[in-house]
Amino acid sequence: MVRDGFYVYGNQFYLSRVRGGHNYFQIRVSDHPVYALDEKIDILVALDTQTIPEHIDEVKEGFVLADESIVGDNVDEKIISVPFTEISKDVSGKKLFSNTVAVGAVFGLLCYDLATLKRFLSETFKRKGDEVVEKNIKAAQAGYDYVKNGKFEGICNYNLSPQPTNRRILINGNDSVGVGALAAGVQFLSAYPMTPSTGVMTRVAAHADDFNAVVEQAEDEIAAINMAIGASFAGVRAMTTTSGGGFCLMTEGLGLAGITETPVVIFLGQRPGPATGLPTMTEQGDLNFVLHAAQGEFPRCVLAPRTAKDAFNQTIRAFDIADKYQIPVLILSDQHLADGLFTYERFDTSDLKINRHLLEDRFVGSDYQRYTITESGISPRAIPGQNGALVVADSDEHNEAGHIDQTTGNRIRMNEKRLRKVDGLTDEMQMPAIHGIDGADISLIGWGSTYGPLAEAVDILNRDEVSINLIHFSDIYPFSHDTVSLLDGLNTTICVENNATGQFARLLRAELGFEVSKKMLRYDGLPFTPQSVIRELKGMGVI
Amino acid sequence: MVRDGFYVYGNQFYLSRVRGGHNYFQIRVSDHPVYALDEKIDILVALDTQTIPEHIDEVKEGFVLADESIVGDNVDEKIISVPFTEISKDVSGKKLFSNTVAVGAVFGLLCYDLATLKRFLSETFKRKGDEVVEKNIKAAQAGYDYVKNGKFEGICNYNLSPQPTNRRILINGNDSVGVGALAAGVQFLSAYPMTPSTGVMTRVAAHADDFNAVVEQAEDEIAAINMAIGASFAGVRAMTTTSGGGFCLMTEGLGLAGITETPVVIFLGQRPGPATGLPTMTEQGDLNFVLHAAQGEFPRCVLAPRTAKDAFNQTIRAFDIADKYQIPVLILSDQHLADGLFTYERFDTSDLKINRHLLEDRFVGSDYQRYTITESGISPRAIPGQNGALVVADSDEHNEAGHIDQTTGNRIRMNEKRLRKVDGLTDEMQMPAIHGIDGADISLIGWGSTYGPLAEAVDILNRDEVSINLIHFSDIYPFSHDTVSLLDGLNTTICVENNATGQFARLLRAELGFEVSKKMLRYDGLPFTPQSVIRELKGMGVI
Amino acid sequence: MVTMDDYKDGETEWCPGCGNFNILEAVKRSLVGLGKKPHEVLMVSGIGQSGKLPHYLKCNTFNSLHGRTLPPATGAKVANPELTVIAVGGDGDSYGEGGNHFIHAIRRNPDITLIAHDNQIYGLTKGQASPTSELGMKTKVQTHGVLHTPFNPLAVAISLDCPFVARGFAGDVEHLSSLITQAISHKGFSLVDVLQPCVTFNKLNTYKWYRDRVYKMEYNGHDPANRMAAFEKALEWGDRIPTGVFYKRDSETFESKLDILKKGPLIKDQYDSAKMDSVFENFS
Amino acid sequence: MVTMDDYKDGETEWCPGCGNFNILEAVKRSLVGLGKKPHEVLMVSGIGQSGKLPHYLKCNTFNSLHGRTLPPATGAKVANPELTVIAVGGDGDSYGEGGNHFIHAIRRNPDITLIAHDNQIYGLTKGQASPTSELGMKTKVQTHGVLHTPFNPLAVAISLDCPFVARGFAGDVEHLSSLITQAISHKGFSLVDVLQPCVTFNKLNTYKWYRDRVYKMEYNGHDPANRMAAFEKALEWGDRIPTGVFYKRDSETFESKLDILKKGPLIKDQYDSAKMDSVFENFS
Ligand SMILES: Cc1ncc(C[n+]2csc(CCOP(=O)(O)OP(=O)(O)O)c2C)c(N)n1
Ligand SMILES: Cc1ncc(C[n+]2csc(CCOP(=O)(O)OP(=O)(O)O)c2C)c(N)n1
Ligand code: SF4
Ligand code: SF4
Ligand SMILES: [Mg+2]
Ligand SMILES: [Mg+2]
Repeated sequence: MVRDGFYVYGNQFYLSRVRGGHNYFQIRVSDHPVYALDEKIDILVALDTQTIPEHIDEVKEGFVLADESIVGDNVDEKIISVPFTEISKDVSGKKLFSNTVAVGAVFGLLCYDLATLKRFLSETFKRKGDEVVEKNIKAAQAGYDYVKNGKFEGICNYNLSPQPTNRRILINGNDSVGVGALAAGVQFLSAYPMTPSTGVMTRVAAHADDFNAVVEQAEDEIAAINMAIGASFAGVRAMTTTSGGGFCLMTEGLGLAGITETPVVIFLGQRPGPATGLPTMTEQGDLNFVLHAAQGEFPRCVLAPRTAKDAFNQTIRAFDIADKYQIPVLILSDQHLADGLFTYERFDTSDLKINRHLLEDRFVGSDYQRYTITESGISPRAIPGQNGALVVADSDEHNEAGHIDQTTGNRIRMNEKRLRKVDGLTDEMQMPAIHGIDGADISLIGWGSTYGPLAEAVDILNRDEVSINLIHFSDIYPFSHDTVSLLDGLNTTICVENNATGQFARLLRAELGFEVSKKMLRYDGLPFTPQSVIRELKGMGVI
Repeated sequence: MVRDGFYVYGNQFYLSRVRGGHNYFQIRVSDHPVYALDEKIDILVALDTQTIPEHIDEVKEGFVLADESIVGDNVDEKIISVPFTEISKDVSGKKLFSNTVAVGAVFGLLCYDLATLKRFLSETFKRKGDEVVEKNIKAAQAGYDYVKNGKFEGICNYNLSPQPTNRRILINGNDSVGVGALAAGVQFLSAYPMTPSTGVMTRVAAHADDFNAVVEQAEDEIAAINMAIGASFAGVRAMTTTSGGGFCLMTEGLGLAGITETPVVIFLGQRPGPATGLPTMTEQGDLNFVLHAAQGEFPRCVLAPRTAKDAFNQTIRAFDIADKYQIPVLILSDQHLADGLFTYERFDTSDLKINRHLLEDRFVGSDYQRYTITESGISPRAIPGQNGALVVADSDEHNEAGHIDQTTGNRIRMNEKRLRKVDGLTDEMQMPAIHGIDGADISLIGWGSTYGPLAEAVDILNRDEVSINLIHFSDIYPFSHDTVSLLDGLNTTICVENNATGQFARLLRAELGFEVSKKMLRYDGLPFTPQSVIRELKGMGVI
Repeated sequence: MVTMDDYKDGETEWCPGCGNFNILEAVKRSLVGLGKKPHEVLMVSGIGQSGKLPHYLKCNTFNSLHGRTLPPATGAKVANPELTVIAVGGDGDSYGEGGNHFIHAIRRNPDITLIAHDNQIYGLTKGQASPTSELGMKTKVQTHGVLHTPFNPLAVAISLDCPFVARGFAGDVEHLSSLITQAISHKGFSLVDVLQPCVTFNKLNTYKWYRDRVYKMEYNGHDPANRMAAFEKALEWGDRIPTGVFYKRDSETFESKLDILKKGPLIKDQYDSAKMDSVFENFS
Repeated sequence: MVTMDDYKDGETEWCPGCGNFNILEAVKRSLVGLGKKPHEVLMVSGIGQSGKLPHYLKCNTFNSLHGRTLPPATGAKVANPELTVIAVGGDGDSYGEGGNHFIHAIRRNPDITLIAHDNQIYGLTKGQASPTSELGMKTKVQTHGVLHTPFNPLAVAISLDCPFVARGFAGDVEHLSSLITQAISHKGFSLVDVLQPCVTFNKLNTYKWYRDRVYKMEYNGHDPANRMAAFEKALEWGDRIPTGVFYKRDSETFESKLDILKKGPLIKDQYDSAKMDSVFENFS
């Protein structure tokens, strides 16, 4: 449908198990860009017996498609019982194609041109041979016919007019980070698998050969970050990916990057904690942790992308900032964004250039000192052996040459040098996005992956003439200079977060002395939806 | 001298190397309790050539004792050149005893009764045989005589009158924590050595046999905390000790203790970071980190002892709080407190009782559920196998029985249950100590190991009629309920911290919305002294 | 008498056909066979498909972090040596994330049995290579196939003189259960590495693949007292894969070396503040 | 020509008589002997007395965290295989805190030499037991003496089929230097475990203690190509302690298995944003 010019947004809900359990995938199709799920379901395809009882109430004016065996005792006029399995067996002799039958049935219900689906099936199953393609197409057609032309004829009342395009992509948050990393010229990614971050590693791995990159699965997260630091020290752009539990093991390495001033990009896909928590669900519960992880004091940068496209852009920026300030940069995502599927025009990378912020050979000599004190705090960086130079880095406090130095005067100078980098970094930071009407009575404040549902909630409310807007942060740390004056100009503020304690509201207070009026917190492992936000606002009595 | 009724405070400065380098030890002797070093040196004993040039300016009205070879080119009337080595050779044939000669010389300079020293030497070297004892005593006597009766006769003008006591102890911060842990009934300590925390482990190890405790050196800090958690789960009081770098590796375990609600006490001796940093020096740079370490949200408690005695008491409390709320409790110390030697009356432990806050057998049955939802958030705790009960704990989100449960309703209930424990915990917290005059114009705000120097600075200034006092925190997180109203009643506030960014001042803002007027930060690896504080206050123009 | 019913518990979440079911069955049989009551047993597991096993049994359970089965198991065993402590983890758990604990637990030698569900893959995270994956096996991460020499848990354990080293196959519950029973009964650290087909992600090491190769050493004259022979056997992997007990020796356990435990379990100790006096002597 | 002077650097901070001086000397001689220029060499060290070694040489240095010598060394080697990468760490560094990396670096097999300063003690933290400390050795932490079976780095390395496994003695600089030279020259992961007297904290394993026991296997007919013989030799520890090359085999290094590196070092790659088009194809 993406190729037909529609905007699709999807997300999945799965359990921390490989098979079985009640897993589901929700998709929304629209002729304008959408970045959130709707709580109102138009078409529910039930593939297990739990689906109907659990979700039928969400189907307001739509239909439920289900195999006869799954319908069971459920009686509801919305239910369209289709013998998926039987049809599959009919056309192919196997049960295997019942999912394809179901998709065909959905197309039938949508009165949508089946040719699109057929094209898709041909491409997808090409690898598996003509027979498989053919059986899939047959199955889709049979499902389509059953709904469109059989006893449900006339039920389809959607009017979806395709506008074919080639430039449109359907991409999730994790893939966008991976693609962003490739666009930024990442050449070394070491990681240990961890839901919901693994997709970034596999995305980079899929293209590593074309991009002269190495993806290495480490024995643990300690090795993962330290390998990346070693690769970066030696001269390439390097990153690691993980979730909260793995990040715990990376914190010492984070400090190592801090004191050795080695650029490194760390992708952290949040999931509900503490500890193993809810591995496959979503939460924004690690903000405080990433801001303060590792002993001692050193500059870091935290970026929390809002959407897949933002994830792409922020990843490119993360590498640039890491190189420019020679610091660790954290990309803070979560399962909601990781698995969220977005539709866009193909990202424009035509005039992408990268600057490694490295010394040119002609400025590197045998007297090179890695930690020269400068006003900006940034010491010109050479790589080991470059032009005969020796590069000495140390996790102990060190002098300009990089050697251990425990004198107090040196300590003060080096500590201040490193911390001075925050000034430049702050100049670099972007202001929060403002969505909705100006000077609204109510401002939602959000960060990271909540952008989609919050922006849509604001749109819906603005259409209903509620005076509300959204102030949404993607640059989390440090804050841009002008943030306070923006915030001070707001009326009622409601900080909306996917956690139980309001970590971002606390950050605003800690960093800016800004106190939000109210907090809206969700911590059941699920993301906000526009409807849930509106409901909560009503519950709070603010609208 | 401690046995003679004096109060001694000492601290050491050493480099991260085993021999050589300019290491020194500073001692202060007084007839009233002292908890800080003085910048004014009365007697400087120089044992290496760097000592005189580096420290002679600190000797205001006192003397420098040094071997002839070390005096070198330094000319100053304060210098008393004593041939330590030669005297040693004279009396024993070896250079080995020159340090004892030096101590004898100090006693001579102090006109102090040599019998005390002789008694001490006899006891100390008893193990090594009579000959060693005798030679030491001879060396001390010779040093004493050289200064007291030789060409410097009459120079001694101190009047130190001993008041012998048996109940007085000389103890440093690390030993106090170790002794406190023993007093609290610790039975399992697993740790990996790390300066400046190792002393706690060795202190507990020294008495483990008497206290039925096991001290186990782990292969790494990950194992250290997880072993302690396992031991605690099985039913004993357990702790681990480390510094910032090791704590990095413990953060995932911290979250494990959080979600499994397993009590554990973590001792963290801070040193300057980031990473390896300055292993043998002091800083209060890990506050933010311990407050926010590990993914997700769960209650924890942070205590930062002020003095050795406070360290003893807070350690006992840490174990009680850990057991009562079934949470991890952090004792946040630093090198300054770890190595600081304090003089006290023997701590009173006569009516020490411990409460394990465990279920009695008669309440434990086969239907036992580890995570019963309660109003306080505290689930009655049994230990594995107790009275036939099964105890099931899980790092995943779990239900009341302890089994994996990923449903949203359960998540909300369990998350809220755990977080509810913060309420009770908050009731438990103690208010900051107030030292100095009431309603002062200026209030210093400090936390942890800075108490000694700050309190003395206030005393000195109060004597000079400066209107100043000290508000000093030992209970760091959560803050006691009434903290805000106390702080709001203050005039000019100056937050004094041993770090570069003012982490505690930020915490006051984040937690209480309280903004300090000014910050005084020291981050050269050395502790504050009363004099440095007064100097800074003058520099700031507030006094 | 303890029966299989004593160990029955809830619904399982593994894929149909997964080797884990057989391991679960083998563990139950062993515990029943040994007459252990559920409350006398503590299972410590990691995170992975294998880590869920204790939830499908009735017993004391500490479902720890990924890779961290052995440290809490050791702490618990020291605190209460009366518990029968069994650690279960995946190959990722035990040899990847937890590799350092594996080595050092063997050195420390607590009386714990480690059952490693060795499916040569990361199951729960959907199919990346594990430390024991075959050279060349392709996954979405290992796009050029596995490049690292597979970890050989048995050879490493023998090189560290681990007192009990065995390999079982999840396709042979009876044999596996007998190995687990021996491992639990043997004093000291015992390793049972279990070849466990993962029917969903490991399409290489299937039931058939294993069945075509495994054989039982006990019918082959292998002497488990012979360390060199055990080492040699441990290197055998290919057309023929030995199962059974590779190595066995008597040893003093960690707990038995801790003099303090001779007085009884730490958890039964009575606190006495009067002992503090002797401590303060050190500071005056 | 490279000379010893090229590798001279600042004041050292070790105790007089420490075995580390000899290791430093041996390393210098090897690098000079191999004609390596300081800027072609990258030394990655951990934290401990041993970790200071690179500071006393002139070369590229990454003085990492305690226990973390091998991961950054590996990352650097992959990024720039033209560097001669040497990791130096203590026994605590290499086998305790860093034990997991030790195992997996061997499996991964980058062309790195690990020199482990094995003084059987934690030096920098003032004398606790290390993984290789002798059973029974008392310290302030190990008040009842060491209870854990000493870690046997050579046996473990051989069990993992490490391509070059050697032991040297800091009391014999010439022999040690020859081992280090061979290790650096040998392709793949090379381990040189060095018996290093710590004159301050280890009063048991002194120069004399080692001297009375060490002998050179090369004069003893040991064949380093024979893995079983190597394993047997690795178990020998007591009145006689073998030094020399235990095991040696040809191997494909990690870098050589990474096809991408055939085009040259990653650091020399030219960035080209035009490649992005092919990526987006996957999403439309
Ligand atoms: C610190 C940490 N890193 C990564 C993960 C993610 N994770 C969960 S299970 C697993 C590996 C599973 O493989 P294995 O241990 O072999 O168990 P299996 O599922 O195959 O039984 C990983 C990487 C985690 N939970 N914690
Ligand atoms: C994560 C971490 N844990 C602990 C330490 C403290 N530490 C520094 S060196 C060292 C051990 C030193 O022993 P070894 O590695 O054998 O080196 P040696 O000094 O004997 O050469 C330890 C425990 C540390 N720096 N970092
Ligand atoms: S993914 Fe593999 S290991 Fe996990 S339950 Fe399924 S078959 Fe078993
Ligand atoms: S403590 Fe031991 S290892 Fe460290 S420098 Fe001194 S002798 Fe060498
Ligand atoms: Mg596995
Ligand atoms: Mg050592």
